[in-house]
Amino acid sequence: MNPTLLLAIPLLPLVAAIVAGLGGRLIGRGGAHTVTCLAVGASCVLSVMVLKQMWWDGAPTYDGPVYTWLVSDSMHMQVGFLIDRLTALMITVVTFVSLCVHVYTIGYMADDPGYTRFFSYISLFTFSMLMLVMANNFMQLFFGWEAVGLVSYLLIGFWYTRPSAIFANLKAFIVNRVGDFGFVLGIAGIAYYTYSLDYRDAFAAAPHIALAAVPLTATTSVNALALICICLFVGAMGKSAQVPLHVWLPDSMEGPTPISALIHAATMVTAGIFMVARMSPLFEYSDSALSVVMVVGALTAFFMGLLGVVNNDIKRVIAYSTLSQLGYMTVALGVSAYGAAIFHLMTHAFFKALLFLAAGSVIIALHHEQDMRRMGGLARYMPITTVTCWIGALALIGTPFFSGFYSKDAIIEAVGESHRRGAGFAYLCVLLGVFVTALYTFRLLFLTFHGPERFRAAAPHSEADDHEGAHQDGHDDHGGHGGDPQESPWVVTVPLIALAIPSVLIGAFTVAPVLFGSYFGHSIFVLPANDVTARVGEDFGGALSFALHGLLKPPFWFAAAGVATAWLFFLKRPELADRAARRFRLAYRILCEKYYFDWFNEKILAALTRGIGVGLWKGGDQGVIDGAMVNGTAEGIGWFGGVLRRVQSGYLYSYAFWMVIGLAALLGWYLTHP
Amino acid sequence: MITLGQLLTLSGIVFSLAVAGIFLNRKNVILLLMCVELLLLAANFNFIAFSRYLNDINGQVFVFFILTVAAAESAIGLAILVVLFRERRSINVEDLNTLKG
Amino acid sequence: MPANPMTLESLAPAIAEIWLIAAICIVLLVDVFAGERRRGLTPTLTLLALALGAALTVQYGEVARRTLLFEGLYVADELGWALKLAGFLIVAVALLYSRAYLENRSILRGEYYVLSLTALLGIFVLVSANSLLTLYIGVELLALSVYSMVAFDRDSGVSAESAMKYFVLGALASGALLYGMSLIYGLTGTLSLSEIAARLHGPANPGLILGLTFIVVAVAFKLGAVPFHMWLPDVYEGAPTSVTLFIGTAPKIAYFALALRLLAYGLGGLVSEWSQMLAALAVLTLIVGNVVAIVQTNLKRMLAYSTIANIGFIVLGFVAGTPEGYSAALYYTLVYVLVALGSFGVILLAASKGFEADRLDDYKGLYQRDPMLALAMMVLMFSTAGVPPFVGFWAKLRIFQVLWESNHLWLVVIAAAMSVVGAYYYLRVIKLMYFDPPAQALPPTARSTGVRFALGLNALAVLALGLLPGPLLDLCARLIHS
Amino acid sequence: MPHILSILIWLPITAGIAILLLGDRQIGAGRWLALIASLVTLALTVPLWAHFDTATAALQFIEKLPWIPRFQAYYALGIDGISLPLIVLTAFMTVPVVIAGWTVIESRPAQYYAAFLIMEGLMIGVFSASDALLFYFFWEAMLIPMFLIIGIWGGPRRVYATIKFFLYTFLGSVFMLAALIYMYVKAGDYSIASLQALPLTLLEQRWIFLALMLAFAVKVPMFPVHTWLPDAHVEAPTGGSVILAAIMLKMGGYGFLRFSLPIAPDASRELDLLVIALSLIAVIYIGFVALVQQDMKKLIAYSSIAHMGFVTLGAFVIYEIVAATHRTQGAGMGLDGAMVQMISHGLISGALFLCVGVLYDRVHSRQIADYGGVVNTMPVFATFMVLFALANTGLPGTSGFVGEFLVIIASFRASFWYAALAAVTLILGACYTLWLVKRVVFGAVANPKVAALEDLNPRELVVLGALAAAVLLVGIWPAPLLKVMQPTIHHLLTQAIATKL
Repeated sequence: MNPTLLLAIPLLPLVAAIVAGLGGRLIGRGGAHTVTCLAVGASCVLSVMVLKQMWWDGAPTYDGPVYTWLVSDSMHMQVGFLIDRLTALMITVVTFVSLCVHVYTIGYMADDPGYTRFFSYISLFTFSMLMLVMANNFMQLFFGWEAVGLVSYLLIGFWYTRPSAIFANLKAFIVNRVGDFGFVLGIAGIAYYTYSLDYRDAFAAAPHIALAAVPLTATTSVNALALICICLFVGAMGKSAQVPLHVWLPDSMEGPTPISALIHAATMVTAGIFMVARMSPLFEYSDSALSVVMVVGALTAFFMGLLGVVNNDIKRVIAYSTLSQLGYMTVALGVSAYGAAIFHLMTHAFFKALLFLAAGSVIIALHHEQDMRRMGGLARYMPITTVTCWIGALALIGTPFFSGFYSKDAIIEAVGESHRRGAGFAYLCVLLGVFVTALYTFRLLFLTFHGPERFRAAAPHSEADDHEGAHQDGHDDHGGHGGDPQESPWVVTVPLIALAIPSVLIGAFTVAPVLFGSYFGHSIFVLPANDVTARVGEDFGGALSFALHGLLKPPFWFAAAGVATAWLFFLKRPELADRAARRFRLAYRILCEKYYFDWFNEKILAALTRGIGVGLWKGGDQGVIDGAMVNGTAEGIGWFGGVLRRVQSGYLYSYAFWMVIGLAALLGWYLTHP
Repeated sequence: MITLGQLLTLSGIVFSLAVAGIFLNRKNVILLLMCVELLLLAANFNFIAFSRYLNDINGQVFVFFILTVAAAESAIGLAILVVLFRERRSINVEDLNTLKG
Repeated sequence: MPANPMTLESLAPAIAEIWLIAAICIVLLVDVFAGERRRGLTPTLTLLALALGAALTVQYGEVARRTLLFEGLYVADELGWALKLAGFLIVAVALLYSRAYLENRSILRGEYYVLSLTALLGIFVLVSANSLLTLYIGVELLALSVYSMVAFDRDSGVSAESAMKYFVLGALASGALLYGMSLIYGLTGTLSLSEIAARLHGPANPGLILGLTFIVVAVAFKLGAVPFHMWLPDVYEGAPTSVTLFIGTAPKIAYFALALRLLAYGLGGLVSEWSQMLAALAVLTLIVGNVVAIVQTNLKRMLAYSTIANIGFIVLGFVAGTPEGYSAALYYTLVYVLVALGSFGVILLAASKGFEADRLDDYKGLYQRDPMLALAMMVLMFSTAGVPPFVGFWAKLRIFQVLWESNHLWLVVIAAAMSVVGAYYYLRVIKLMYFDPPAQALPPTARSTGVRFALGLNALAVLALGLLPGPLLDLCARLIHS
Repeated sequence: MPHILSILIWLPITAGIAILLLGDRQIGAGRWLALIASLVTLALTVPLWAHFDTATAALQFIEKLPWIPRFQAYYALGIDGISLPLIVLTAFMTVPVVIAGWTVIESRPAQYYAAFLIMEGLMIGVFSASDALLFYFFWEAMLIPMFLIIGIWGGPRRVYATIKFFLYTFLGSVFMLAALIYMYVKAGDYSIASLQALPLTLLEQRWIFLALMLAFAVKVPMFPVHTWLPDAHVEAPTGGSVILAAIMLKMGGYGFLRFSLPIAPDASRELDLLVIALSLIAVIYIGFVALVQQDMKKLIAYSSIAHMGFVTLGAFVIYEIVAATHRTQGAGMGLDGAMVQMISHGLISGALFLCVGVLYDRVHSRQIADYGGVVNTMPVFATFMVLFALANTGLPGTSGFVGEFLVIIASFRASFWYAALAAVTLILGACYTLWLVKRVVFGAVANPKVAALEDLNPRELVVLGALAAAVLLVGIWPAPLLKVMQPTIHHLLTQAIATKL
């Protein structure tokens, strides 16, 4: 495979980003979006070529350095690429979604003053994400890891005058840093045991590491590989927003919608999933680590889904659905069904991006209204959006024949097959999760596109998470208010359609090779004992029959039940919903408060940190060190000086007296100590 | 026959008296000058005693020098005293305490 | 000792003293006859005399090797020769600095110069004394002249007071000196230092210790070591600044010589005893000097305490009890004198008619008023604080070195700590001059170009000797070993 | 090229004196002279780097003239892989300082420039002296200009700050001097090489180590002798803060590498836990303290302390690595990390202080509360500020990442907990730096003063641009930097883990 070609894939967006970023003033808006779109388009084409080469032409895995980053104490740290089928798939997804978002942005951000800046950011993001997935070593992985975090920080805070936005981006970065804290430790662990940062050496060494132990205290110690894997997974928890590090993702919806679609649904948040899959040769050797992964994923999948049911902000609902879907992927990783996870990652990328862009299109139509209680009945005005959104929804809830079905069903079955510690619990979670998913998804559909038209009514300002910023700042305000909502321009709808198609089909077409076939080959490593996917695949008879079977399996009925409930509560008899909310007041409250995570972080954790800071500063630095030690000494000496000074009384006889004292002292000493 | 020891003891006593006089006296500067003379006297006493005891004339020569210096010294002392009195209208030791600390 | 016949050639080594006596008489007479009309005459004449004296000393005074004169009462060696030259120079500079000040105080009288010359004579006698008798004469000659210089300003009460204190305490000290000398004389049977050195052997008996203690006390007093220092701050503050300058500089050389000749040379046999005594005194001196200096508000008094602190270092040099130590002490003394000349010179220049410029606050914002003066003062202060690239640093370094060589760990630690404490009040002076705005309107500083030039040279020397300390260090070592 | 080191030292000093003589009247000429002098000095470091032989650990560009024959002290210069980068850094950082003061220094500008140029010369002297006495000579002399800079051009509490700074450092240095003299007395000369070769008993090493450590710890500064730094930084003028943070602090680290480790290896091994503990305290304790600062400069000052913690950690973790793994493999990484961290911190903290200076020149306040929404009026500035802030949080791709990454990897070899505690800086660093950014840069325009701000002028743009380039270069391609240090670090490592007993 041609290295320069590979190099071009990430570098094109980078160059575009720099051009649009630094030269934005020169080339203007048109120039900015042309440059970036072309660049990303080109690297998308290239990625597809790479995918084709890997898949059909069966090109060998490419693993080579680009340049030596540094050599320290004979440890070589290089920047390099590892291109295998996993990577090929990822870069294709990334560049494709990114391209759609670029195009979509042209319309969405049409009259935003930060237009060129925005394009520069998203291209930069594409670059970072590509560096992340193409890395062949941990250093570069970490670079991409942090770089995407940086861009998401910049993009969440894109409308930097909104207090909520700059709060959200700070939160996002710091929470991610908590993850990176673990991640960097994991990397250090790898470096310790292999004295190299290349995947190759790390994977080769995995079985040996699994035998080593890291002493934690004088007496206790833990399995080295488990420790390393869990550390790495902590990083993944941060990026892929797993409980309890999920808190940043809902707030990240402060960013412009394209970002929510690109970064916080399709690509960046899946970095963690990708990373774990990429590290499968490591994780495979540590059951305990995988159990942790699985349980965390299961918790996220179910409980984050529930939050979607009570939230009224259309984007946040989708965000919670993203959380829960990420949970599904994580569970899959936990049961060694890496393929299924990546497969779901891919399908999810399409339909979730679709849903976000659809939501965005709604939001534009309603002049940046995001509260679903002020929507409804939009189906009449924006058909394309409605249809595409329906497609996305159906895919999301895993309706047979839709792409989402294949990936999700595979995961559920894989969990069912697994015997790893905690698998039972995980199975329960994912199963109930299906119901919840259907519930909130169709709640969203019904509230937004069907039922009475509530968007003309004056906005009731009551909800807690109803952020003010959206209305205050005028600079992303599209057209005048009032009048019927209209379908969005083609730059918006085209990407919707472009995403809708794969949302329907991609699953059916790729399930056979990607999931049960040999697509991933060696790029994903599963110990035979753990190979649940294979067991699921035993009775696999092609996509069609798989889907038909799906109709008979519990997940489908759970989903159907969810849809029915949604229909009953939110379309047929909305008052039931309120009554339920009143009936289960406590539960409802907890859900509205998002399990009090934010409350804990802001009221307890942040306050505590600040308290410690002030304590150490005032008490430690100013009190003890400066006050007592430094200035204390100075004052002590001054005081002493004052005392000695008084001895110099000015009286002749006292002077003489002191002389005599001195004389006597010397005499006394020397005559008594001969 | 008076022994060296007795002579030295005497001079010691005189010396101590002089020193005591200097830091016990809180009244009059003149007394201080006297004490100084006494001090020198004690030293002279030693020198003479030793010179006699060692049969070495240098000691006594030294005494002559001391006497001369003592004269000069008291002259200067009195001069300073006069200046002091002109300024302060007092030769009270207690009043010599504007410079301190 | 063999009574060598006294010839003119044999008197050559004493040329400095002889010339000085002659000069004193001349100046005295001239001053009497010049009277009030030709006030400028005496100072010029004195400076001339000093220059000529220096020239003669260089020409004839140098001796190839250590030679005794006057029945062994007087020793001529390279050390004495060098110190005398230094004496000429220092006194000349001091008088040069003082002139404007004396004029402003209308005490520019011939006696002043005569007295300074007699004091110098006393210094010379001390420097080349080889007998207890000569030592005593030198001490008194110097002391008596200085007493009267302190009281020189007849219209100032504080001067008189300080003079009286100095006089009485000084008398007490010389009494102790004599008493100690008498005991040493009695127990060794000789007045000649060389003889004493020769006869002091074996274990020291209590009598010797007794005498030694008295002598140490006297020396300590002259140097101004705690607790025998108390005259020093009062005198420095009370005396006219020009006198403070004088007693702050030239006599230090003499007292260094006193300590060297009497303790290190004459009583060298008792080194273990007196070095212990000096160690105790040195510690006290360092602590008291530095700590009390911090709380002073009067610059002259602060410098007095800083002098005490520096004396502490000089004494530490003797504590080492080795030739290295003595040369370190000598180096320190010379460096100290150089810096003291400069710093009191600055005060003299800052002062003017009816304005003593001796309060620290008088130096607020000196930089705005007179950059050159402020710069010079800063250099001198940093030097005494012992900060490179100024010469004061090497002086301290040298002392540390000899202390290490003689394994005095704790003295090093204390000295180090105290030099940090000391740095504080030197910095405070710089802070006043550079960081504070000028206080109320103060009279302008003296504009006498010549003096400023001299002061500039003085400060420059502090820097130059700091950058290239080698030569002076070697000189000191050579002098001690001669 | 002969005498290049001497030229590097004395050229700026001479220029400074010349400016002093020109005086405030011809300050126009003085300014240009200062700029040219600093640029020439910087240019001279290019051949220095080019002709530097990266194959050997031996001293290079050696100069040796007799200085004080009595003490066997020589005017001896020579550099190796750990002095070279620091010298280049010094020359590089002085230029921005000169430019930064261009218009904002009204009072006594001549002395201002003179002070900085003289200081540059002295600092280069510190890094290139191969004779301990000469080293100390420069080391102490440097206090004088800094003392004046803070005291004359500083803020309201400048007197307290500058005297505190002087006495703190003086206290440390005096004991270092005592230690040096002690070793001189034993070794017979002051050349660093012979001090390093001097055999010492464990007891001697302990005392010497502590004496040296006092001096270096104050400079670094390490907890608990760090409290002079925030005051000094807050009060110092921008240029002063830059030099202080960018170079003076490095002297502490340099001292540890040049003196402590090779001279007292056994004591270092024995007392390494002390240093490591203090370093980790610096990272965490100071991180918390930085979080709650209200004054931008103070915040950056505290973050400097935290970052310098990595230097000492990296330098001393080597002993724990050897103890834990019984191999030296990976220990060099700690030293590498320490060195890179020094360079990168020099660039980043300098840049951040310059950023604060840019704001201060316009608003005359350093209080975070007086700002907010700066990005609205100063987009270009905001870009730089955010970049340097992110570099300060150790973002990969910036220089800030390299050192911390290496040190963390190295300390993991010693103990999981060292690495874990050190890595806390990822979180705390992000917290205090980005919170600062949030409050100052982002948000709606907070007050009329901010609304009236105008963006960077070309001068500031050049300065910050150059620094940004450097930060990114070191971050993206640190290989050359490490290549220069490699042999020296290796040699140092062998010295440090060898025993003198």
